[in-house]
Amino acid sequence: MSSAEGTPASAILSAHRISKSFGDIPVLFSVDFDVKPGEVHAIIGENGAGKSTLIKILSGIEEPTSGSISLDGQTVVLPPNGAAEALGIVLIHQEQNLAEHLTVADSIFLGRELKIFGFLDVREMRKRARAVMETLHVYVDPDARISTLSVADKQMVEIAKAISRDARVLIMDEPTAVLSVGETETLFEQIRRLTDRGVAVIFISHKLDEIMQLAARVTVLRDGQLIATVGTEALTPDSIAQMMVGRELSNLFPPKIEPDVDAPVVLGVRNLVAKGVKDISFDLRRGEILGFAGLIGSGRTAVAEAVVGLHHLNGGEITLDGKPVNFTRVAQSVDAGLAYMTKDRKGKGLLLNMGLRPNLTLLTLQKHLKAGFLDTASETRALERAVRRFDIRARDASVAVGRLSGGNQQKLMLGKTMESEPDIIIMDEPTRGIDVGTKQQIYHIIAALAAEGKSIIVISSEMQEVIGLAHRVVVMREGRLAGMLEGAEITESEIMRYAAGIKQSEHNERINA
Amino acid sequence: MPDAMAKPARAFRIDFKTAGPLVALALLVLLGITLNENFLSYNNLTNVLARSSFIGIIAIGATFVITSGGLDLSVGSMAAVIAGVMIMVMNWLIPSMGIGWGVVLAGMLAGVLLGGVAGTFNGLMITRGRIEAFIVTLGTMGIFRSLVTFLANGGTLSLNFEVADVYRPVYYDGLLGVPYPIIVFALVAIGGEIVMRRTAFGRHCAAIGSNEQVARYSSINVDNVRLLTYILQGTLVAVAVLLYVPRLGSASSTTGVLWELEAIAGVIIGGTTLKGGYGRVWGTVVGVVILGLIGNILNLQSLISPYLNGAFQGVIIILAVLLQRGSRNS
Amino acid sequence: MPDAMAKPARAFRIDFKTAGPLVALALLVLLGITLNENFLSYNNLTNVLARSSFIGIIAIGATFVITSGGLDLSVGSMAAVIAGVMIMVMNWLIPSMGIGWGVVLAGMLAGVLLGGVAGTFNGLMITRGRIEAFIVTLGTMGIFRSLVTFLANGGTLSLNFEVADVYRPVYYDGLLGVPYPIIVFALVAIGGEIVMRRTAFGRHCAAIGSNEQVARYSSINVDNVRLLTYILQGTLVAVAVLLYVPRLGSASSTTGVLWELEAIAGVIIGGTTLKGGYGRVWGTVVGVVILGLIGNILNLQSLISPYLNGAFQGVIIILAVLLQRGSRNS
Amino acid sequence: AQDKVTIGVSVPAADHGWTGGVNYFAQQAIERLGTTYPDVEFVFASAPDAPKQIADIEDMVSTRNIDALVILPGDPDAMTSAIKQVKDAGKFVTVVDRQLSIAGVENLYVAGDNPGLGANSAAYFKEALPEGGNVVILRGLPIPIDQQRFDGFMGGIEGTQIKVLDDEFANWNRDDGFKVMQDFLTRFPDIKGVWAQDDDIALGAIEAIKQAGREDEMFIVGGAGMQQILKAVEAGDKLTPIDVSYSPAMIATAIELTTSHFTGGIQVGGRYILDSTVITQDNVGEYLDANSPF
Ligand SMILES: Nc1ncnc2c1ncn2[C@@H]1O[C@H](COP(=O)(O)OP(=O)(O)OP(=O)(O)O)[C@@H](O)[C@H]1O
Ligand SMILES: Nc1ncnc2c1ncn2[C@@H]1O[C@H](COP(=O)(O)OP(=O)(O)OP(=O)(O)O)[C@@H](O)[C@H]1O
Ligand SMILES: [Mg+2]
Ligand SMILES: [Mg+2]
Repeated sequence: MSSAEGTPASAILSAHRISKSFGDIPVLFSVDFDVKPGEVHAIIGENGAGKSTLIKILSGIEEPTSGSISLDGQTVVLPPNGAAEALGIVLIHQEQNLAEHLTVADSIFLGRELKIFGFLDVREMRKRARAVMETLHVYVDPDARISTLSVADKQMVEIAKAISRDARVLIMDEPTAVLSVGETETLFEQIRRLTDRGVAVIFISHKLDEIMQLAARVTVLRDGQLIATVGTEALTPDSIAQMMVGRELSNLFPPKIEPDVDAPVVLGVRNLVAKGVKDISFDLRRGEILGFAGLIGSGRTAVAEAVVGLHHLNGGEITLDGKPVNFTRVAQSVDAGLAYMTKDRKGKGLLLNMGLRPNLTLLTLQKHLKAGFLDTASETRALERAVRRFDIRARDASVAVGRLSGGNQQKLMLGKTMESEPDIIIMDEPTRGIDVGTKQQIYHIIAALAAEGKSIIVISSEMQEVIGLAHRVVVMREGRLAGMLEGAEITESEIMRYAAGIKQSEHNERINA
Repeated sequence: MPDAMAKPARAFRIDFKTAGPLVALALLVLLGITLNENFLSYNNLTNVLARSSFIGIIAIGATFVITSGGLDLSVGSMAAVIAGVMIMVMNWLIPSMGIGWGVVLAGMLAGVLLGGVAGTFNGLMITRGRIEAFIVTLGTMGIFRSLVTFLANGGTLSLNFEVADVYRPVYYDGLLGVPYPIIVFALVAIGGEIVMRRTAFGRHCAAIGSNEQVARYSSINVDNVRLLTYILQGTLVAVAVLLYVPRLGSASSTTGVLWELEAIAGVIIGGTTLKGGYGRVWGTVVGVVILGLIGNILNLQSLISPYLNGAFQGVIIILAVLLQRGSRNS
Repeated sequence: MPDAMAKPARAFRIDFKTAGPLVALALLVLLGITLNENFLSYNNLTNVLARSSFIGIIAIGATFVITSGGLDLSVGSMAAVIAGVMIMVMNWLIPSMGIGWGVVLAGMLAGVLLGGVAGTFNGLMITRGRIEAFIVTLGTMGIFRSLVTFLANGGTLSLNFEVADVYRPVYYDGLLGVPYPIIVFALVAIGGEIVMRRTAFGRHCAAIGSNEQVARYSSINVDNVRLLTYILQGTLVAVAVLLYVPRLGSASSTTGVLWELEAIAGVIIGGTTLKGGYGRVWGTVVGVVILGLIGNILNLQSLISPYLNGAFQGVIIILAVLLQRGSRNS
Repeated sequence: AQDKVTIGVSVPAADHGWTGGVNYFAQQAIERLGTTYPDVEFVFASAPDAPKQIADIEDMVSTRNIDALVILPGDPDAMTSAIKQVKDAGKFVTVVDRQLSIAGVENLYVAGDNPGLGANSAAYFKEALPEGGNVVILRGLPIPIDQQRFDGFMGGIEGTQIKVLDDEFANWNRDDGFKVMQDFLTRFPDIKGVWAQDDDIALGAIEAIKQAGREDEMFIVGGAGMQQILKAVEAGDKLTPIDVSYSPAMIATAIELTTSHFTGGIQVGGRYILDSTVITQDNVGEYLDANSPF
């Protein structure tokens, strides 16, 4: 069934009949895999298929239960805890792995600091950190603390950290999940530069077009089984999707049902000023899906967080169903029927040390009280519903959420937000790390919600998502509204033009007037 | 194959973590039995439990504070100042109210109020003032301790003898042969366990201790929940003092010294995480009883030089926790 | 544009956080000057600094332990046991080596070795035994304390007076008018600051304290770094004791009681995060000096009842940290 | 001799009943003498441990310009050299209660008699238990004073039929006195006498004995002359037949003597040993003081 046709002689790193179980749960079954110098080899598969587990094994982070790894044709036992970096195997984890207290430069050189006479060469590290970041077109201060960066900037730091190492094999687990088109493009440039130098790259992504664009070969995993390893030229996104999900995937996006022309404005934002937001105005109508596009750091998250009361407003006005509101706590906005789903699932979304149930109901515990006490049975029912609705795959409900696959964490977070049954939902990167099959489901859920009369804001760096889902699109740039697109205007090039500041819009003034 | 191999290990680990403190407790009881035949006597056991009740009740409060990522170093001094004020209030009310339960109840009320106020003060400094809990409660620890020394003029505040006679039964008597302190301890423990497991407040404490940001984004009013844990702690300190005062009828600058350390130790031995995010009240109860038994066992034997009591205590504490870690490495 | 807006706010916050302890220190000095004209005298200042040096040196070790997410409660007891053993070693060597520097140096060596061993023991229990640092060091706190009581047979271990005369200058003399304890304190502080800021070890401590997993994945040997922090702590306790013994010439079961609290307080007042991830040695020095000055200032006046010293201390500690938080909420 | 005299008074912090008494009596004396002699200024400090106490006296010398120091050293061995420095700086030094580790440092020594406290208590045990019997001992903290008292007691009962079942530390603290006594009562069915070494401990132990209902089986001897115990002695309580004085008021005596060195024009010096007297129902009147917090 497997067709690993790579010639082992030329492979740098290869895996033979790798199996892995966590406790009594098998996750990988006898998987073969290899990567050659100068090649990009992509791994795709549904959430929980075992992609992250496989590459953790390939980088020594996890030990295989059985099977072997060879490096340069030599069978090796990889050292644990990232020590395989010394062998040239560098991994970018799916979940961001940065120490929040450290600075950007500290993080990039962590574990292999530059020294002169035994002391840290701080200046040189800062210089090189800035240089690597510049090759990625990211201009953050090397002395900025990680805790002050946006999620996307953190991801770029991770990438900078990885490409600045002397990698022979560079493994990237969904590096583009929170990146927008521009950043992704820069990343790809760097990857091509590395492969030209003979670096082998293993690349995981749920964005099939990226795979088509970048990879020479693709390995498909399903439920821990190796389905196939094939050359990209023989594939189309549809055929990959079919291999992954095991069924035909037509119509990723449901048809758009336009909201009534006279649908009332449920959320109105006028001249909002807050941390990261300079001045923005927009309306959201009942039954509408409003897309938010923009480059990373353009302030989309900041707008959402200000609206729901996570940040203090420095100016402007927000109306809900025409009535002015000023939320100072999230609880108030949730009570008013407005829910926000963060994109930072690890830092702000989920309690990684707790099980599925407490995570799902954390936002809505009030609903599960019986005579003032928590009704576990009711929570369990809620979990069962959410598992069915969002196809959450977990070994059992008691497993710590931190051990779920990335996509399943994301689905759980979706479930958590939807538990509050909001009328207005702001979703920040709703399909971050979610496989195409489930993505389709989620898009249908979103469309169905809109059809029911709910209103949805989708903040997304995935252009296709915004284009495929939204009735109207707000493009942000540097904390301001750069453009407002509607109907046929919603195209990739148009969005890019506004996002990059090539085109300015009068919409802002128009709305303000 | 992997399944068959993995299963027992997992079951083993979970059992161990949960049962760890219980195993340590059982071993201590066995040791006690071998050392002295009176160890299991009704009198000895009620003695140990009754005198563990102060620390126990305080430690249950500390379980909430620690679970939500906080710390309260001031509980010992707070206990002293509450005891002192209670005694002063009762002595002062005698002329107007006469000897009797009225005075005692008034004193109790004053104690509980003061505990709530002291806890509120700690909580507000921490949540509104945004100062580290360690610093705030280190500060109030000094402040409360000074206060009681000042009130007692460096000596001892003694409860009027006749009122003390009225109040005494609260420590020494009981229901159906179970001393009141044990009953109160048990009630607080059961209540605490229910609040921790079965209320939104308990869930919120764990959430905040686990990740404050996530809690905030999940519409939890982080500051209020935090504040509440400190108020609860203060109130429970007061409850402990209500049982403490009738025992000896006095308070001085030495009352409650190092209780904070003992309470925190009980909490941690019981399996609650010092950095927050996970807490269990029943574990705390076991932890506190373990600490109480260590002292009791030391007094029941003559083998260990009393100079080495502290060493024995230290070794047992480490061992008790080691048992919980038993299979971590495997 | 965004930078222009963001910058002033950020710069402001950082300034406050950095300068906080310094501002508190300056205010205390002002208070001292107004209270007593001798406050700024050379004698008074060297007195205060010299006696802050024990806690200071220990606190510098604690800065590393806390930065990497650990805690060491045993330092006070460890100091007592090191002092006791040093004294015993020196007394015991007199018959064979005679009175002189030889004996003193041998005693010092023994002290430093013991400090290293004690630190290693703590570190191994924590890293290899996987027991919470709080529990391990609470345990060893009791063990060390008992040990010194046992060695002293419940009394005091006193250094032979003639040897003490040889050793005394180590505390009371100095170079160019600066007492040795201050010199050693300064050297340890400068060394500590460099290690923290300018070596991989310091960086790794912060990384581990901030996120152990990340550190591990960055191929940092987390256990070894942790272990090293405890060894460093033990060694620095020994260094502090080398200066302590010539001052007091004796050790007993009360030596070093509550030093751990004072050291931790100094560290936190200095701006290091109790939960780890960020530490600064110079801050610790300021924090310890603040604590030293509080005691000194209390002695400069007769207004505050000595019973309220602790309250004054508590208030100042809270205020010192409040200053750092100044603009957090804005 | 001088126009203005400053006397420093340094005592251990009020960390148990007896030191609490010391603090109280010191401040009483300072207040009284301060009004009597306007030319004498007092500087008072109390310290929880030896380094702090040394710091206090250093500060007194360098910032308060004291002429004399009255000190009750918490840990005399640790403080000897620091006190010697004060003496070397030309100050008049009065040491209270605890002997320094080298002789001749102090100008004046005012002391209680720790071994005597143990020996006097032992004498009473011999008298009360002529046929011998089982006793238990509740000690203070493991520090030298405790050892001196303990040795004094053990020496006193040597050669008698009195059998010490066990001794444990009760840390000069009521709560620990209560706990330790509870456990002794659990452990030993036959106890004739309890020596508690300190009245704070005794008060805790008494509650435990009463709780066990065994107050008729035994008697308890404390020490230091705490008012609450003295009242019981006065009332003829069988449980507390006597007490042994070890009055914290000795600090007041020392302050008075030191002050009179400067104001009375008389040279004061030498050793004043205040006996540890046995306080019985007959002489208890001399020791009762309604105002004392101790
Ligand atoms: N440390 C762990 N303990 C227990 N189970 C684990 C652990 N890590 C992963 N798993 C389980 O292994 C399975 C595969 O997870 P993995 O993270 O490899 O999936 P993935 O293919 O990367 O999915 P995604 O696309 O969602 O990231 C999942 O069911 C997950 O719950
Ligand atoms: N906690 C913070 N502290 C300081 N600056 C912040 C913080 N959060 C966001 N910012 C800044 O505010 C601006 C807007 O960030 P935000 O994350 O809202 O952008 P975004 O467009 O939502 O990003 P993305 O495209 O990644 O979703 C950025 O310049 C960012 O660096
Ligand atoms: Mg994954
Ligand atoms: Mg014994």
